[in-house]
Amino acid sequence: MERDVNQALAREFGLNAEEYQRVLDIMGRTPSFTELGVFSVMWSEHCSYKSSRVWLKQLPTKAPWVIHGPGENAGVVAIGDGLAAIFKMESHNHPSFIEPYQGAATGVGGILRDVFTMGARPIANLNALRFGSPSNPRTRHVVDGVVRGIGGYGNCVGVPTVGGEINFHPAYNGNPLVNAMTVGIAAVDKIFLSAAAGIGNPVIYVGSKTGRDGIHGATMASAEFDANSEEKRPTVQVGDPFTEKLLIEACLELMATDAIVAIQDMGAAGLTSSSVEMAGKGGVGIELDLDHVPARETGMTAYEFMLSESQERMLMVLRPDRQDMARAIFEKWDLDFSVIGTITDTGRIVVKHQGAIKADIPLGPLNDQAPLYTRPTVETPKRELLNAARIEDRLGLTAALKKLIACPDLCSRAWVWDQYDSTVGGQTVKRPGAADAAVVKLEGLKRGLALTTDCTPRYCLADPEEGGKQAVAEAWRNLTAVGARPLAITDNMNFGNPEKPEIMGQFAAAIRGMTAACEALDFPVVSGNVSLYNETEGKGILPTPAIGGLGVLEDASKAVGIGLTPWLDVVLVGQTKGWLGQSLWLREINGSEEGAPPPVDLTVERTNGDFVRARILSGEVRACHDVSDGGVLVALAEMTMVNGVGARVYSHPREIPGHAFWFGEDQGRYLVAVPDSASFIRAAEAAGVPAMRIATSGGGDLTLPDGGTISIESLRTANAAFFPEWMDSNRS
Amino acid sequence: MKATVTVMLKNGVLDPQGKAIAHALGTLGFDGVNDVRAGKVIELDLAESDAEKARAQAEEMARRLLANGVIESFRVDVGG
Amino acid sequence: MKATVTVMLKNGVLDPQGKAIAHALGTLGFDGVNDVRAGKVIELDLAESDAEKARAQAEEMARRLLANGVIESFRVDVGG
Amino acid sequence: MKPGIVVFPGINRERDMAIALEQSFGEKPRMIWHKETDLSGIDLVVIPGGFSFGDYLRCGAMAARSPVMASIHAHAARGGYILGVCNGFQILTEAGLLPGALLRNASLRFLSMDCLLRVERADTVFTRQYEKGQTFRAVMAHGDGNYFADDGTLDRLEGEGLVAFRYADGNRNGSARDIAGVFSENRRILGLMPHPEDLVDPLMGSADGKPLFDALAAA
Ligand SMILES: Nc1ncnc2c1ncn2[C@@H]1O[C@H](COP(=O)(O)OP(=O)(O)O)[C@@H](O)[C@H]1O
Ligand SMILES: [Mg+2]
Repeated sequence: MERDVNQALAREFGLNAEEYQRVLDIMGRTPSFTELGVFSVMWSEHCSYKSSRVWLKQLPTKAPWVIHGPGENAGVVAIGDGLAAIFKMESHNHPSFIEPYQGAATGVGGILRDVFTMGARPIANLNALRFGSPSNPRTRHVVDGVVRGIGGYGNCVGVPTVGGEINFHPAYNGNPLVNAMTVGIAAVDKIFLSAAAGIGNPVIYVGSKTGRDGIHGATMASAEFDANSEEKRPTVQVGDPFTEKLLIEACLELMATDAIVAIQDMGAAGLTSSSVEMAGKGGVGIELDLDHVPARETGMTAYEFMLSESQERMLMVLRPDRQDMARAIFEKWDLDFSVIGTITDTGRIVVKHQGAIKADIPLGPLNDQAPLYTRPTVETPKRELLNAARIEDRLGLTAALKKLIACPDLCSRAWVWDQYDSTVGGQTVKRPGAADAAVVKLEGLKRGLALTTDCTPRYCLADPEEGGKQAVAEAWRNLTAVGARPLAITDNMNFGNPEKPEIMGQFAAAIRGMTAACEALDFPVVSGNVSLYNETEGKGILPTPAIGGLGVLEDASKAVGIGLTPWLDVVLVGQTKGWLGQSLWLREINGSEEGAPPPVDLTVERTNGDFVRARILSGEVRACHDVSDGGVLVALAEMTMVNGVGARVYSHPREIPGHAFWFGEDQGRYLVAVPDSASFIRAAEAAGVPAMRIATSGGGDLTLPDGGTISIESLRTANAAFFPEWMDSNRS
Repeated sequence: MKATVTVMLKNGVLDPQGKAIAHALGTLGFDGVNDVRAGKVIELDLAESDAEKARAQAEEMARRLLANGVIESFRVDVGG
Repeated sequence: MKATVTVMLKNGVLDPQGKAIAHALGTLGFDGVNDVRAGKVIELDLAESDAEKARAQAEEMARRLLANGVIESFRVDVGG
Repeated sequence: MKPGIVVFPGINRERDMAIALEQSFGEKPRMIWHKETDLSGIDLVVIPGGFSFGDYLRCGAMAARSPVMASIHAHAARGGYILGVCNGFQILTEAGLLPGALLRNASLRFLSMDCLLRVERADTVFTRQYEKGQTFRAVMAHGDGNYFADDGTLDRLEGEGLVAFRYADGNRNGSARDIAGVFSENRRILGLMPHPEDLVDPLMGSADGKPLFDALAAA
């Protein structure tokens, strides 16, 4: 129930003394309990980006094809044919640890709403996941729940889950990362924004009823739990994908009319953030009467209504003369529709409940005077450059390849994507596992989108700046490898406690690296999300700036996959020096996580990628795979396993040790399968791009230069084993 | 000894299934349905023949596996 | 009046969920679990205050919607 | 033959089905909202896949009791054609228009992957453009596709030639006798779990599902 408002309560709500003083100054009086709740969630890390904003501002966000960059519910880019792609990635890390299934499911639901609230029909979902060590007993439970939750929600709403990534590392034992991305399509002239307008216009609540779910979720996401916070733990939100599906269809039906003035999903901090942001952006005021908010439970207070994070709800401002028509649409879809307020000219948010005014706050200062911190940073010390020649290869190529291809970070993810409906919609051209990026065609058109998520957290830990750069470059490379023109990215910055200078240093460095890559590659950031305080018992996660990339193919039928077919030459594009620092070979075979990660030369990256893309679009390339984790030999093995077509591998250049050449993780490289390597290599030379033939496809074996032979069947078996054996082993 | 563990969502946790069932009953013309909650039931056939011991076993199973304490509560009945 | 409809798979219909639970209980070290059956429970809060009428209503709901007679059987309890 | 697609709340493969039907029939199918009851002019009722009513309670249970179902029963009684795919198959069994039921997959996991279906008979309006014994690719995407009927019913289905398709490359969901699809007694109603409508264009990996729709369009 309501308690006395004072500094102690403010602290409990996550506001420090200085922030509370600012509240007092703005209000000119002691705020009410509800008002303090509103300030505390709006000024939480999650909603205000108080630690990260100064850094995020550095990211490049503009390009001729960008329609809306950061600041809206999702980013919007023009993709041709009068259409726009609308996309964003968002984290649900903390809830997914508490309740993996529901945490992940509601994560998917939340990001879908950010996209369809702008008028887009969602056409694809992706997810970037990081889990603890497989040997940690809790990891299995978390993986099982998260995968089921993503499938349970995505499959039911009927949006295909077409891609993503998974890493394991003990640093995520107590803090897994669940980052979900949605991509939608809308006409460029039919994009809906959240800025409220029109004094006297009705404010409408639609969707599910409000319960006491997740109250203070936004502030909780910005702090750690202590021993006796169990009681205060927010009620876990349960996702209702069926209602979400109805909400998508009803909103899109209404969006086809001219009824909507502004619309915004109710995400973190629910009714508070949606109403404050809509009115704030529109420079108007808003008055809400909570008596009209559909409630699932009895006796809810104004504070609870304003802070509830119940799922599957939206807030809209409508043209008054279209209200009845809008109501009919929502009633047809059996969804609640209620007028809960009006737009005013006061510049204030006024909240009424049971005849009393429970909150009355000036929106200007609430938004503009939100805290903003330039927190102290400390640079991550540079790591030593490893000399590959000094690192002994005790295992040999054949055994190392077998071991690598079976390890948790490189094994097949089929067990996961087999639980995700990747074909609903009937437009999926490249499904999970088929290509470096997923390819989804646009209904009725030749055009297609390429989609990927990327980040290599072990590089980011060793050197956050190179790691940030590499994450963006790898996303760009993956889009290029299917033949797509990369357009823009969304990002999800997952880091530890920003109050620690070394963590804030990681954040700042990652932003620097990302900025450099975005600029060099013409690959701006159009949306994103920040998740801080990812710590347990004082130990932070690996810095994880997950990147979601989007590219376009004018003709989706030109997309290439990674699968080899017989009698092709496999050409390695890009320069190989044999970089073993932070490689998976070093970790899995040598048991060490040492050295500096491979640097990314952005000029070379661009030259190589532009060359490869042009060759794919000319029709000459039959298969293409970027070289990343595990190096060239792992990439080649992955190409053979898709269709069960083997390859004979040639010798490597003498000046580089074999293990470094075949397993090194130098950047900016691709394997390309072509019928005629001679003409391809001539063209590469002319373009200033290093290229060499490394293998010829055919047969059912992979024959290695050291004389070793592995059947593709046995490679597949080794590659497929980990997930089913780990997850389903004790089911008969 | 038979033990029956009934697992329901805790009060306050959204029950989308119950909500949909209530709606469907309404469509079928059943009036006077105030509320519907959907849950799970797990019938255990235990070797234990002492009722109180069987209950204790079933409760332990519910806590450790059958119910998800974050969102669900459970009840155990023994007999039969 | 509260009515509880318990829906179980008929004998002879394979119950993979029950089997999986039995197996998981074994893995957790619970011995003496002879058999496990998994089912559903639907708690109805009915406006009807007469127990027998409430039971009849709930049975009708079970027959028409809550259970599928091809694979499931049901039981109704009233009270509370 | 004039097709219509029934849309229940929560259905999500109605667009896929419309694309496949339009490709074969040369015109857009009529979309029928589940509260409509007038099916006049429709020769082929198609119930697509998805999660009608969220698959809450039991897959297809609530849809099978929707207002439109009375008209669909009447359509069946008149000897009309009905195709139910995935959730559509579940709905048809729940409605008693096809025998048996679809239980949770034996693995208790959702299964999303291609599978091969064997054509059990090629003398029906649905399967005329396949050969008996031929296998074709279809997409499986379901959590409850484990076909169940009692032994007497299964024997009768097999005896009367009412099994439409069987899984030919492994029984992943646990279906009785590998059954992936069944006909009604008059062979004018077909229900199957995998999706032929998602493979009607080589760009998506295969056009193996197209003959089914072409056959219906030619009828
Ligand atoms: N790391 C980031 N990079 C770029 N933009 C970001 C980042 N984090 C957040 N944003 C942008 O800030 C805005 C607010 O994000 P968020 O609070 O996640 O939205 P919502 O209220 O929909 O959850 C969005 O426009 C989002 O794209
Ligand atoms: Mg939003």
